[in-house]
Amino acid sequence: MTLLPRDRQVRAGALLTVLVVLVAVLGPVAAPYAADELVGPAYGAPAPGAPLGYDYLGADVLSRVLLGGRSLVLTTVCAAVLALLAGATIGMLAAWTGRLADRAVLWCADVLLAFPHLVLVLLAVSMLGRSRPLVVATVAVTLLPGTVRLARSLTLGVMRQEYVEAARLLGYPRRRILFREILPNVTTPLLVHLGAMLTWSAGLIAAMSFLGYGVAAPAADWGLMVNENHGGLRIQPWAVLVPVALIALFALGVNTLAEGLGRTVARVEEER
Amino acid sequence: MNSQITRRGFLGGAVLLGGAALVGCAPDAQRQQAASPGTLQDGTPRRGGRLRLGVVDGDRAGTLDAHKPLTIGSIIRGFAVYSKLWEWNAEMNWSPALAEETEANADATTWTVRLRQGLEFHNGKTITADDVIFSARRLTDPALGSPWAALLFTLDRERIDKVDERTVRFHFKDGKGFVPFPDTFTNFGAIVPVDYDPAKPVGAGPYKLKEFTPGQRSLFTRFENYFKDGQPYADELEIIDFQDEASRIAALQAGQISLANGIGADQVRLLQGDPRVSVVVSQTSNWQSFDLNLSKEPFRDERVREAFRLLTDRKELVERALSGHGRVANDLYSPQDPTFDRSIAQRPYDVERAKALLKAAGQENLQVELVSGEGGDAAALVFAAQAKKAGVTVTVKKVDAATFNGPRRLDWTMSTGGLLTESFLSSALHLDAPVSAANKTHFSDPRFTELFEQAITQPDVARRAELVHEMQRIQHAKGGLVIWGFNDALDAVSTGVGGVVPEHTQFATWRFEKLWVKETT
Amino acid sequence: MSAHPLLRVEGLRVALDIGPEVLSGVDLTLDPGEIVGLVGESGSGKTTLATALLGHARPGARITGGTVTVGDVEILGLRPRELRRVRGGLVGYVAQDPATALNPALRIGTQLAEMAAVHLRGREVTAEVGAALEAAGLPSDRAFLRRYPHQLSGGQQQRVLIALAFLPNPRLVVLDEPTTALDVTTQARVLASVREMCRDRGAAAVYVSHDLGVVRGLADRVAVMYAGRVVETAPLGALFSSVSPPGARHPYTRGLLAASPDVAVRGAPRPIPGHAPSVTARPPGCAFAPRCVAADALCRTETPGQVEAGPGHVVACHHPLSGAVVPSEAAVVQDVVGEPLLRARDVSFSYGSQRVLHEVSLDLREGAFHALVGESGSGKTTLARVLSGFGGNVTGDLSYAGEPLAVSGADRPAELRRRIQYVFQNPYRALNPRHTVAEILRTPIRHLFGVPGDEARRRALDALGRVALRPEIAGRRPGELSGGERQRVAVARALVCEPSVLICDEITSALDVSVQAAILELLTTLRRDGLTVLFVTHDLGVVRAVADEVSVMHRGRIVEHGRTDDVLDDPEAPYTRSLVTAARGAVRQTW
Amino acid sequence: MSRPATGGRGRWLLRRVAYGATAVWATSVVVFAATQALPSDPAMAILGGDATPESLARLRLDLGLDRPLWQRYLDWLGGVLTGDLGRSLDSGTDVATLLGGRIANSLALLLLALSVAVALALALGLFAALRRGGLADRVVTSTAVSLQAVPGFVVAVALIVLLATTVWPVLPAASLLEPGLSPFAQLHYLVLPALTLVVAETPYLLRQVRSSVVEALESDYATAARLRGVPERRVIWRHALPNGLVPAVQATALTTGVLLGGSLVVEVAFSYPGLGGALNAAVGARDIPVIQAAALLIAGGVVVVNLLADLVTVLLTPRLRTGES
Repeated sequence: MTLLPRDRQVRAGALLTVLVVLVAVLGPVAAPYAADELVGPAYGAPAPGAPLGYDYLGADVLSRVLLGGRSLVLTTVCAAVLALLAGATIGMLAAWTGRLADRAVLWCADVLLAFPHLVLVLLAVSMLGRSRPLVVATVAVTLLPGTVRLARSLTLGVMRQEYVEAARLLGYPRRRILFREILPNVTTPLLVHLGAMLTWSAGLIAAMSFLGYGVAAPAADWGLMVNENHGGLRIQPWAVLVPVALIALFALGVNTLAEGLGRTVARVEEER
Repeated sequence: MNSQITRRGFLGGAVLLGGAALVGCAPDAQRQQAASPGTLQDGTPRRGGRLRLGVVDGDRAGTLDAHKPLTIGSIIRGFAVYSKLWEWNAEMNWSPALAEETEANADATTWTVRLRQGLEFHNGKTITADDVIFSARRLTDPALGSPWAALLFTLDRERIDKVDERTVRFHFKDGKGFVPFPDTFTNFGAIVPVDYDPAKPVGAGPYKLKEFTPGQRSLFTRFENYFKDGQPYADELEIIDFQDEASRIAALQAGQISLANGIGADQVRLLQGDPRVSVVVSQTSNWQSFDLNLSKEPFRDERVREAFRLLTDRKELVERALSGHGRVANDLYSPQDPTFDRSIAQRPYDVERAKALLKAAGQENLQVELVSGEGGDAAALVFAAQAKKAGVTVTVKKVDAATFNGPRRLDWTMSTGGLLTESFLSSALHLDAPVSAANKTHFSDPRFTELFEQAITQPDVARRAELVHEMQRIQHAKGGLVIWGFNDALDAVSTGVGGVVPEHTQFATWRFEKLWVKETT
Repeated sequence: MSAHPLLRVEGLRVALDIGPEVLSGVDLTLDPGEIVGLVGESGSGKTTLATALLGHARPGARITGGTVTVGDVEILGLRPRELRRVRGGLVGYVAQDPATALNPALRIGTQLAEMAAVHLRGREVTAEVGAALEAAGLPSDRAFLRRYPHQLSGGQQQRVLIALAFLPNPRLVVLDEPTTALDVTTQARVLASVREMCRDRGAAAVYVSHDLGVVRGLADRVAVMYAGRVVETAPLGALFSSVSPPGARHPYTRGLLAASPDVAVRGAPRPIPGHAPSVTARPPGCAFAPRCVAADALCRTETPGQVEAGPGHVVACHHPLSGAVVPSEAAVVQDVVGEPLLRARDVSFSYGSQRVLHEVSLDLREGAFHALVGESGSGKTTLARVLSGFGGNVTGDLSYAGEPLAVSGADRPAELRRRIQYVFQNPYRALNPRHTVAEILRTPIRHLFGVPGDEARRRALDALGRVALRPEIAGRRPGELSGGERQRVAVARALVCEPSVLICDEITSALDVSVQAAILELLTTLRRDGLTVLFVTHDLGVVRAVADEVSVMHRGRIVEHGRTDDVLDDPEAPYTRSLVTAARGAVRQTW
Repeated sequence: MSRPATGGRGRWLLRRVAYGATAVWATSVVVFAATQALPSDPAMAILGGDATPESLARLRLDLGLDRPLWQRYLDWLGGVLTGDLGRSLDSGTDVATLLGGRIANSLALLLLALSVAVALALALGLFAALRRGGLADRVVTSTAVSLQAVPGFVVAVALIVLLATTVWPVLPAASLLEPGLSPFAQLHYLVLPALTLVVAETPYLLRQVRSSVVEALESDYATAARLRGVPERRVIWRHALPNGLVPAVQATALTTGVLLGGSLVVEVAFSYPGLGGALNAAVGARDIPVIQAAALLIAGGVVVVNLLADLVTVLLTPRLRTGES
């Protein structure tokens, strides 16, 4: 079953995602300077050898862009994957256990949902300081309630399916039912959800960076670049716009890809 | 003032110091003019209109309490509402304000101050000696809990004598002398009436408070009986809080505010091309430093300290962290003080010697964490890049203001620092004197202590200069402060406002009595 | 057939946007007042044809050719405004699923008023609406009009749709399987209403159905569809006649007839081999050729044209059958003498506070093929699930071979869990779509018998053989199988457990008749090998065809039980009688 | 969402409100715990590094930092319940006074942005849904997807440059609201922040509206209505829209939650005196009573909005409104 080349949207999304990820992964090899090397005038305009100019301290923007993707993409992906793993586990177990545990989990998710993402971020970062693991954890926590709810409802849906009843009737061990019968049937929609989460995760990290709650200097990071240079947006726009554009393209690509895949999968399932 | 105010000052001013273009190192006077072509010839002041000053006050909402202003915004509002016995002149030395005469005795153990005649508060009440005594006692009242009381720790608040209706005499604890009394009393020594209520603040400043919305804005009207004749000029003054520098600059360009104090150096370039705004550059002795903690390794070793000073490329720091709007410094503060020793040679930038010293100290491949408070991270990052060249790995850890000045503030091994311009003695009182309130470097030297004890009771400038010179040599050789530069105060002013003149302080836009609104606006 | 037919469809073609044709040139005519039954299995294109009669194709498909003329109106050439007048006004439409075809957000009265506003300008609306409702067998008071669709039963919803369709007195009404979702008794009453309304209002009707039995009770003429074409059109009498040849001429029609169980006649339904091709995979030539006994090379290359086979009887076949219809062989009737293997005594069951089983007792004798029949909500599935060990809120006693049997499967010894196997109604949901057939079969073998992998594989293949599936299927996933194949896999999964009792819950209700026949044949074979079968169904025809014994359920109680022929020929309980009458009535009315 | 059970509407509403109340209570615990866990001594954060030990000790006493945690929580909760939010540590003003104006400002901004966004999303979503698959639909949808990926502050800066400072300066760059006046009396200050929020939130809403309207338009009952000759206009307005809008209500509720917190970026970018900015500043200043009040207000607001959305959904859905029959 080759899904990829058929859907135009999937193709476009995949292309964008792959492009940005390539920049992020291969960028460090191509970067002319180190991340903390100050080689030009502060907020220096684009010049030969520095096509994107210099940042607020005089580091080469191109180098920092090339070096800073790995960290952002990794942070974004880690946060989304963490949210997926934790949320799916909690949601599935809640649905499986049912009764009190299920209601408690739902209630917790509702409470967590009551905090807008940035408010959670604000509280968490002020409590625990700026660090990459914390950014990952915070973003993951903000994405958690939605994932838990999705995983829970998907699991409930699958549990109502008769093959699960059949497995129970035959007396299969619980673990087998959960992992072999249910899990494979909730993975596809959860993976589509992962795409959406990657988008939110990237957007949230961009907003956190703007407010100064992102990754700490001097690491090269697209989000951090946004924070460092946003004061100079009108002086040396490249130092902000290029990382912002890359974050946005990454979000866009992943989102397009995920939605396209979701549609394709839905269509394939329907055709069955 | 102390390091917190300094930090706040930067929040208002240099927080967003980033880099601008490397503007070669032009002579000071030339730079000063180049930046502000329009503001120097303003014509005759006229009355009327509303001044609008935008401040970035960090995260603070601020208060109006005369003796407890905690943020730059509150201090600026204090400049509008309150007058003090003395004020800072353009050279950052004290000169009489409400005081008509100030007299210290020979060993500075008593200070006698006489008020001008016919002074009035906003509510029409005459200012008397009782008000001065009340104000001094209130500032130092432990029950008020003003952080600024610490600087006046030696003032004997039980012995403030009323000589007559207009004259007050101050004494100090244990009969000791205290030379920097006006220096330490001027900033926060607002004179308020004995029935002062901070909820309805009354002072003798150029403007009366009309409304105050914390964290948002405050509105003032002209005080007609201000002690300086004919001043202030504008009918109203509005001080507006911004949370974001870019937003403040945009508001200035859009004509929503007419003044922005202490703008980020990186914003200058943006404003230079704008005919509606000019930037007033004031060369100050506000300094910037890296503070090395002498109580911790590796800085217990003098060689390591010397190495750190040598590997600091001050010129580059000024260019990058201050966008060129400043001067290099020689690890010593208060160059404006008449007692400053100008004969101490500028410490060079010498990576090779730094390396050699580190090697001798057995500290090759040294790793240090540099904690930066808000506004200090640009300098810290530039320094980290410089240290790398000498084989030192500096990890910059940026923490928020509350953490930076929190309970661990004296524990940082290395941290960013700095202070606004103050006299030598009052700076030392903050930092490295034996009684200092925030000795981040844990500097302590018996000879230095001895000299300080003498200097603080020596009102005679020439004799005090000798003592200070020796103290400065000790600081220069053994101290923990790597003072790398003095930053300019940058104020952005709409062409519609007159009276903003460059000086050697950060007060150019705070002297509200002198500012006026031009007809065109 | 008159010279001035009401409806004339010629060369109608509908294709999917992605290419394949759903209808490949359909011809059909209808006289005024005539009711034509349009019969076909899933995927034959019958619903597509039904909506095309109103000039509509579902999203993703479009009408690509041909004409549809009603009276003197050529529907396919109309402009949108004219088309709107025709739809509803000239041609009425009753959709398949009443639960989704009524707007859930609008009151019944509103939807009727809307219809009246669109088509009955200036007429006495209230009276017309009242008349239509009453004709459809519904109340017409205000309280009823103020109801929302979800407040009505399925039968009432369908009647509302029928009232809506007949309200503007259209000359033609298209009914798309309007009774599929309904119970036998309700279905009979709705059909009677439809027939009456057509007669009273002089409307012709196209009645789409997959069920020959239903059409038989209603239509004047029958058109049989297969793979996007009408393969045979014949007057009702001609088609169903088994005594006077020629009867049905197309091999597919004959296959369909032979596969349909009949409540009146005991005979084993005969399956048609293979299964209907999907829209995207229709073979060239005659689409039925791959399943046809009479097919030759010509059939596989050339599409047959329409051949006149009698008065009003047209068949599209290269080799129309002409011999007498071979009657289906009488099924083996066994008088079961075995001891009760599985017994239920005074079993009650509740969902929350609602009791759905009331002290039911049932004996399932060893070796019996026992049918449990009832309408939806009668509790038949609940009883089957209780016996199978689904547990829940059960009181009463169960026993197996004389030994007490726990209510919950989890409390039963593994041996007993294995011996009683349950097959689910819906083959699409009963198999894990992520597992291959081999995995589906091997897992219970390994779990129950702990045999090594090779042995498990051997047994799985063996089970596939027993349900007449090719071994290649083992590597596929359920999504790649047809419905019939899936249900066979589900049965195979039960068989690998080596059960004594097989409990089948409506396992053929989701399948086409030709496939149903095959599954029934399979069950009959298994039963012959000694398996005891409890077969839950709502279809009395199926009961007659395969069961030795029958228990009739109604409202949570067993109202009658006994030998199949006894019960069906001479029902005692009033409810059984109404059930049998409804089932027979549908078949017999026109004769 | 739970469905009104046979027990009746009143009981469902009561249960739903009680559930919401427990959620708000839980948020109060979370907020309180979070503020207590903030590093650094609040007293020191307020007075600065040079404060004397005596003044620090005095402030700690004032703040009640010497008392057990649970007691402080109960005191605070009691205060909240009686409408006393405490005093700001930073400015000494009553928190309710401090935040009062900002709440109004935030609500005004929210209402304005939301009403424009919802109207726009409805119009464009419907437009795209009616032309589904066509060029117009693709343009609208892909524009929405792309806009969704642009961070809010970039939109803010772009709008400032476009409409306030450089290109076509017609609107104020900073929203310096007159404190005494109603925000609606100074609409020109609300335009740019609201526009930023609209640009940020419309795409999501629009796509929700589009997909649910498409679903309704392609539903069986819409098809059935068409086949009964009901004019397309009526199919759209009477049949498809009422059903298609129900999911949009939930989406709007979700957006409101995002706006409540997400306006933070906008408030900072435009110096708009709102709740989010106050929270941001209070966190920086460790002004605990303000943090607690602002965070609780925001979280409580989200809970209330969700409750309202559930209520509206029930009212719009006859099946839920009338209960099972």
